[in-house]
Amino acid sequence: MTIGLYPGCSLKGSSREYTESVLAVAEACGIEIKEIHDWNCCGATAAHNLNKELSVALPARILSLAEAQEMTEVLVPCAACYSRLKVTKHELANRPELAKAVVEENNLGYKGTVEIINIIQFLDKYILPNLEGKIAKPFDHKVACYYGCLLVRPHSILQFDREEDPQTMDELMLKAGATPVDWAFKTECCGAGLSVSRTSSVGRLSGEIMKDAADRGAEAVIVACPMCHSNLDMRREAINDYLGEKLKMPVLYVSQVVGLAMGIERKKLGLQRHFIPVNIK
Amino acid sequence: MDELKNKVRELLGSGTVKVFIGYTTGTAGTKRALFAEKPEDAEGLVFDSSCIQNLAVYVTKQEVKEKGMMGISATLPVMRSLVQLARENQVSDSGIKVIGITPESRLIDFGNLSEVEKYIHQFQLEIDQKNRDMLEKLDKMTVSERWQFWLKELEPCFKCYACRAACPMCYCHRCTVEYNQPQWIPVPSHASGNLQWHIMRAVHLVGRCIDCDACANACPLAIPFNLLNKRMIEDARKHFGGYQPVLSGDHLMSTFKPDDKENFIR
Amino acid sequence: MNIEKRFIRKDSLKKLFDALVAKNKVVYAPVTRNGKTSFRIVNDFSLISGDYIQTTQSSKEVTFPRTEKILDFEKNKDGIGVKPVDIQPVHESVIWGIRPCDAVGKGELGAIFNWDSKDEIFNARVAKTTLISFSCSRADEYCFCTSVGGNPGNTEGSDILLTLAGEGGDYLAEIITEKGGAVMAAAPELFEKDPGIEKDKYLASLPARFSHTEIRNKLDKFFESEEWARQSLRCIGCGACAYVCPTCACFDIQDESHGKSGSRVRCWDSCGFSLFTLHTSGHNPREVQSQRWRQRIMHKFSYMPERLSVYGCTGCGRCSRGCPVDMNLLEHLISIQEVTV
Amino acid sequence: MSKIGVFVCHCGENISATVDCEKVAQVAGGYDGVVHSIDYKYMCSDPGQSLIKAAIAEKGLTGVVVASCSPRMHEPTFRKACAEAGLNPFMCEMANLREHCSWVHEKGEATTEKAIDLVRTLVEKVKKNNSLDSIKVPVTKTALVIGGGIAGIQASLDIANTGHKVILVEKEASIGGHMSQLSETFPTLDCSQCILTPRMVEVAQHPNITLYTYAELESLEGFIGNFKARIRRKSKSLDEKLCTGCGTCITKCPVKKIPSEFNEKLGNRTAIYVPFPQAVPNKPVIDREHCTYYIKGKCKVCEIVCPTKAIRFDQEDQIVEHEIGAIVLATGFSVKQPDFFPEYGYGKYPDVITGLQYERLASASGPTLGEIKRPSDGKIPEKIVFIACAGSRDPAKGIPYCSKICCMYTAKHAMLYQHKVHGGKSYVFYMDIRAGGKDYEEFVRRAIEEDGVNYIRGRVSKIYEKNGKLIVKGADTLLGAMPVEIEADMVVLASAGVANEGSETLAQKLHVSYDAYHFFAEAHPKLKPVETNTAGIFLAGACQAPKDIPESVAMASGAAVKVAALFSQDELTREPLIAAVNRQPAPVYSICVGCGLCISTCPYQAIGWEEIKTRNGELIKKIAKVNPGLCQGCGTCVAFCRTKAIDIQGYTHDQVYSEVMALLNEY
Amino acid sequence: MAEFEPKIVAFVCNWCTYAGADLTGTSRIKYASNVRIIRFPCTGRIDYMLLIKAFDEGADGIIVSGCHPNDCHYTSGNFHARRRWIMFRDLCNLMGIDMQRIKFSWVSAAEGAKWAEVVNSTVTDIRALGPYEEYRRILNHHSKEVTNG
Repeated sequence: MTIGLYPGCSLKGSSREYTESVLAVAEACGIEIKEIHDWNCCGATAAHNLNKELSVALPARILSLAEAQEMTEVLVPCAACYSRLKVTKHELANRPELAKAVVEENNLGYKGTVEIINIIQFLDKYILPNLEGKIAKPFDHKVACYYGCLLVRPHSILQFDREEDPQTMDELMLKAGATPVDWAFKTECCGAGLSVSRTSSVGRLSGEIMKDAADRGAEAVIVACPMCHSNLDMRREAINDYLGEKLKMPVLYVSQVVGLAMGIERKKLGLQRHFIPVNIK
Repeated sequence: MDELKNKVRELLGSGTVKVFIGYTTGTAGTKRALFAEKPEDAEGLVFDSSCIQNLAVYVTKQEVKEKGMMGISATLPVMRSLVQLARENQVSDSGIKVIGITPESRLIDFGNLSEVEKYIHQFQLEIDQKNRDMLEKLDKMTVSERWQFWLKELEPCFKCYACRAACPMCYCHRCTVEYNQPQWIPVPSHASGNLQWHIMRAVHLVGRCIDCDACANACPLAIPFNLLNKRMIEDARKHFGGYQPVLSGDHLMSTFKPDDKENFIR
Repeated sequence: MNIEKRFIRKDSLKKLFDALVAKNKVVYAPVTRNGKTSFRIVNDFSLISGDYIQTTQSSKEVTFPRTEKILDFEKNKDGIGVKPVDIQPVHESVIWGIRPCDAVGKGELGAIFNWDSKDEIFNARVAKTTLISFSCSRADEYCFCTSVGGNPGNTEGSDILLTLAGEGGDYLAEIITEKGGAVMAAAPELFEKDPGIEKDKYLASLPARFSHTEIRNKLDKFFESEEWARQSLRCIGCGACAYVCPTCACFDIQDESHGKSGSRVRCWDSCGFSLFTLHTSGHNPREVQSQRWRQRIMHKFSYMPERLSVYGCTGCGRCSRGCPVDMNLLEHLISIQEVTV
Repeated sequence: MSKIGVFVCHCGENISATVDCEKVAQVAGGYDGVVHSIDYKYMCSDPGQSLIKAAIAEKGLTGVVVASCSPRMHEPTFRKACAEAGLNPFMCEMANLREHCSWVHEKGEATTEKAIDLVRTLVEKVKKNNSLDSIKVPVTKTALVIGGGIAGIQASLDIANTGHKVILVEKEASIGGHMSQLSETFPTLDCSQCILTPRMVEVAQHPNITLYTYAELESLEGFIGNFKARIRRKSKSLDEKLCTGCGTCITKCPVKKIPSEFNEKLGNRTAIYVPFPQAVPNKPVIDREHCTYYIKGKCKVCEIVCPTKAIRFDQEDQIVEHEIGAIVLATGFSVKQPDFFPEYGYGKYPDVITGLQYERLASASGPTLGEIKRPSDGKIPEKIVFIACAGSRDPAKGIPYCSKICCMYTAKHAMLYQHKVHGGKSYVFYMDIRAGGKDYEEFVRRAIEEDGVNYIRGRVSKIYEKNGKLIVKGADTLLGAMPVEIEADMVVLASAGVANEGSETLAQKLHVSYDAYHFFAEAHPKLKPVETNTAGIFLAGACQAPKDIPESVAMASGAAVKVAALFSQDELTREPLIAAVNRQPAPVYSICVGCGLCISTCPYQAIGWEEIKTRNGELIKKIAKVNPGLCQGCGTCVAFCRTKAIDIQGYTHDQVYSEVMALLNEY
Repeated sequence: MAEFEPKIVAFVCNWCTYAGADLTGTSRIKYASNVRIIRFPCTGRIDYMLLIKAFDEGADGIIVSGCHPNDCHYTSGNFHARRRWIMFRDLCNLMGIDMQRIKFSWVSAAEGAKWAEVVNSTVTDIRALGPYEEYRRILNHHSKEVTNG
């Protein structure tokens, strides 16, 4: 059972631990993950604001590579990349003239045969079935599942979960032994791309998120997107400045939680890489 | 074979059935209909793959009906015809006893027609590959080529109406071709008359034809007009998900769906 | 005239055919299509089918077309103008390769079309048609010409009768009529001297199975017999038997008009059809199939001999071959002969 | 031999300007069977009609073709003229030389040729026409009104007051409908129940009205003037004659915690209950799903305490049948549950409620006796948010159409809040304010200007609960889509008005059509708003589309007049252009073979069976039979019948066939 | 030579298309004069054999038109008609009858302009196709039988 992997830039850099945790859980379940060879940037988030064709062409190349490398299913852990790839597949399927311009003129052998799955679908489909009854260390904590903006929007294209008040991650956490809290900021914006350019805004936006999570008694925020993670974790200073308090709540990737539940050692899950120490077991 | 004979002897002997419609050996080994009325008549009964006539055609025939309770050895096509005929109120449990003969020549003693219905619904109406290929070939032709094809094929038709007579579904007391006020279908056999007759026949069988080929087998001139019926069967599936004879409920062409799909109406 | 015997070599047959075509005769010959052999206009000898015991249809369509115009009409100021068909343009035609039984049929058909008024169109066609028959070296279980007074080498009705003389493929040619002579005249060199071929030993053997005279006598007392119903129970009432029959002559008259003008046509009909005898009142003297079947047999074996002193059957067996439900005429006639009334 | 008269009309210049009318008349004169052919300036004028009458009289015409305007215009005129001259009106046909020829083509040969073709076609048709008598059907002068809301009540009273019998069927235990749930009504703010209850009582007491509450239509057969309705009276487990409505059973009933439908689940009721204090009839029913006796087989407290021994546990549903002449459909509407907006948290946060629930809170007869208290803790909300279009005008999530009443009731809600909660703050998020109607706009302005309701033009993106407050996040599009966040104590969703559950089933029972949203369809959007396309069945109120009270009442009165008009006749005449199954003398009897496949083609279930029997009753054959009362003459069965055993007057096989022939051939 | 003027027969329902064509008239919208309308109560009444007959009598083209789905005066006649047309077209198409010569349309009583447009486009199309010679050729039935040659 081999599944293609499109890491994208973040998973190779700022959020290596995300990649590590994904590979770790996959390995533990004997699932082979094969990175797409010679992949390129997905264009997120700038491209589609600047050049429609380019924003489709970049993911189109990635997908045709996957096809050429005989992959039927590609896991895209980064929500931004996931969104771009899904949108591209949708556009190419529904806009022949665009498809022509992009696929033919760049002679990409794109056929549209690759299935694109996000991290939650991946864990749900390939990992959980292997855990029936063997959750080694239930992640027995109250968690706030934070989906962010790109994982579930727009529903018409992604056809995944429901836009407002999504549930899939919460269900996943339940299975991992955690207790998801009912909170209001599941899909609010974290500030995403402003991380560098306008840190203060990130402080405010992410701040509200962390605050609500904390108020609802969450012990950790669970994310499925490197952007969200970097903002909620790396920008904690800005956040705390905005909130005027010292929030220590850790931010974990959904894959890391599943890893922990499976009893995979923390280092393999890259937990030590976080800015806010993950001091819960 | 003996099983069939015994069954029929029993049916006739007990008087449950007054006439049993089966197959017997005819000229040069061909098979034809046998109407057994006395237990000893059952001796003549045979069954094998050469029994192709659709015997259901007889259950609407006055002289046969008059004999009283009918029994019939029914192959799959015959069973289908019987169910469709029942749907059209031409035959009912009070008039017929069905002894089914499965494609594997197994005998089924059906208690009533709804059992027959249940049985036939295990099978789809599937037209055979040979004809499917032929239809494909026709589809590849241009309209004019098809037109020429049919002019040529229908030219020999001298309107003996063996196709109609052999079809269990053509039981009307007065067929539309026999109208003369107005004269819907020209009586003489000529290009347009033949064309109109075969169009009409095909239309009347849409949703009713069960693809037994009785018509084609009956044609003394081997005209392949059954292609028309087969195309209708295929298209019924394409457009409306196909049909099966049923004892009650809607008939393909006497009903509709508000969302029937078409691409030709502006 | 008395019959003149000649000898035709295998390879001369084609020459003869071509000669006829060259004399711009319309030549009808057996052609096989979809496994059915029937008479079609042929110009190319190679198209002619040699391997058949009997054609599906008789050759009657040449002289009695399934649909033929008998007059044109047109509405005009002073009523309706009628224009009978012009029989002049009827072609000189030759029917090549018909069987002796068909040739006999010509006579039986003629009797019907001339029993009181003379049918001009039919007669014109007959007059211009030459029959080149081939006697039968084979017969099948449907054939019974011998039972109705014919035989596989019967010369009656033919203009020329060719008999295949053994494996060599050469033929004995019997020139029976002047028309036949005319054909010979078309290519005299092909008609060589007869080396004294014993025709009979090349003919199919077909012992008679019943006597048609006996049948005829029997039928006088047979009208009310149960046998009709028994025999016809499986008859589905189509017109196949009548339409392939060389002697069935029933026809319907139809006026086909488009607006002002139209034609009156005569087209085949069959006594097997349930509506054949339907009255306007709704009454039908032949209500059920058994009565129609009886009519068919009675007509051919009782009424015709009685009124026209010919039988309505040549024993060609086409009706039985063509029947969708295997109504075997021979078999039924035999059983009529056998049952006691 | 037919004697046809052809009358070519110039229609002033309208036809003759492009068609050579003289020529048309002259050519037509030459056709077989045409014994009289003239042209004239105005055929529809008196002199014109006299020409036709005279010709009929003098030449004994057997058929008339008037070549003039569209038959949809003047067919009745000319048929009447023929009838007056003693020719059967159905022996008159019209060739449409104006709308279909002269008005749409240029002057010239081709146009005149077309005119000639059209006339020839109709000449050939009329030769095949049959003399027909129009069909007379009796009228049963009893109306069935389905639905006991304000529309049904109004319709019933109006009809009853014209002296005709009315049968009013209401599925709940009391009439009154949604209106009885409302507090005050816009734009006058008079108390809903105060104006409604007198009407309810009037219904109950009216000698011409038979009221069936807790009842539903089981089935309907027949046709205009002659329906037969079967009504299921659901068992109330009560002998209504004995019951005095004292209410002891209700006070004693141990099952007290059943969410009250009438109070939109904001209050509770008992298992034996009357929906609300002013119910009509004011007699209880037992809700068998919740009653302990029906669940556990014991209890019977009500039976024990009932002073008149009126409880009947073993009572069964009862089917009553009535002959009906006309029907008024007044089944009203439902409120769409807004739970498809997860972001609004309806169902999750008790203080997010629907408009109808708010009505109950605001109503003096409601669970809070008219005080605005929030459901969660009964606190009086200091800040309240109203969200308009919660589902309406929202193709993505809700329904595309505008529910029409929400703008007004939202304004009313806000106003009531301001009146009841002094110093309270109310906000209304809206898309547009649609206040069309007498005094409506003024009403909204009052809410804004005098009562200080804050109207914010924008949508709400999210509502979440925090520290006992409902955080309402939205945008103010009039301030450049500036984000707005309100910490509210209560949120009211103006949820959309939708068709009732199962309305399509009812429509099918009645053979009336319904629109894409399952509201019943009117026969014509403008000119026949209360008729359905099934003769004799009319619409009133919100079952046709969301409506406010005045509109519903007006429509109800409209429907009532239609019924009254129908009942003013003793019998109806219908065009006899209907189908019939061929019949013939013995031994054929009929060409129909009785395959019965035509039965399901008929849009009106007008085809049934007929058994042809011998004198001593043996069945000869079973054939199809068209019920002339039900048949509307569409001819769908005619084109479908294989044996052509069904034919339809006015468009017989013979007629249409001759038309095709004549159209394409010279005669 | 003069432009070919096709003979076109229109089979229309009384309630929608016939009324629509009336509206075309009252709106004085001009269109080609090749089309002749035959009025039916409903498209459900239109017998498929009549279409064949029209060709058999020398029509070059045919228009069949009625109420839009859900607008049928008889609630469902047009739905039945539509289903029949779907099958009938396939059959004719297989038979080699040129389906470009039969135009089906929904024209409501309000669509006067559409009717004109339907007629005009049909006329243009049929003109382009030319006279229906192929069918005409099989019509002089009897000439050949004189000699049966």
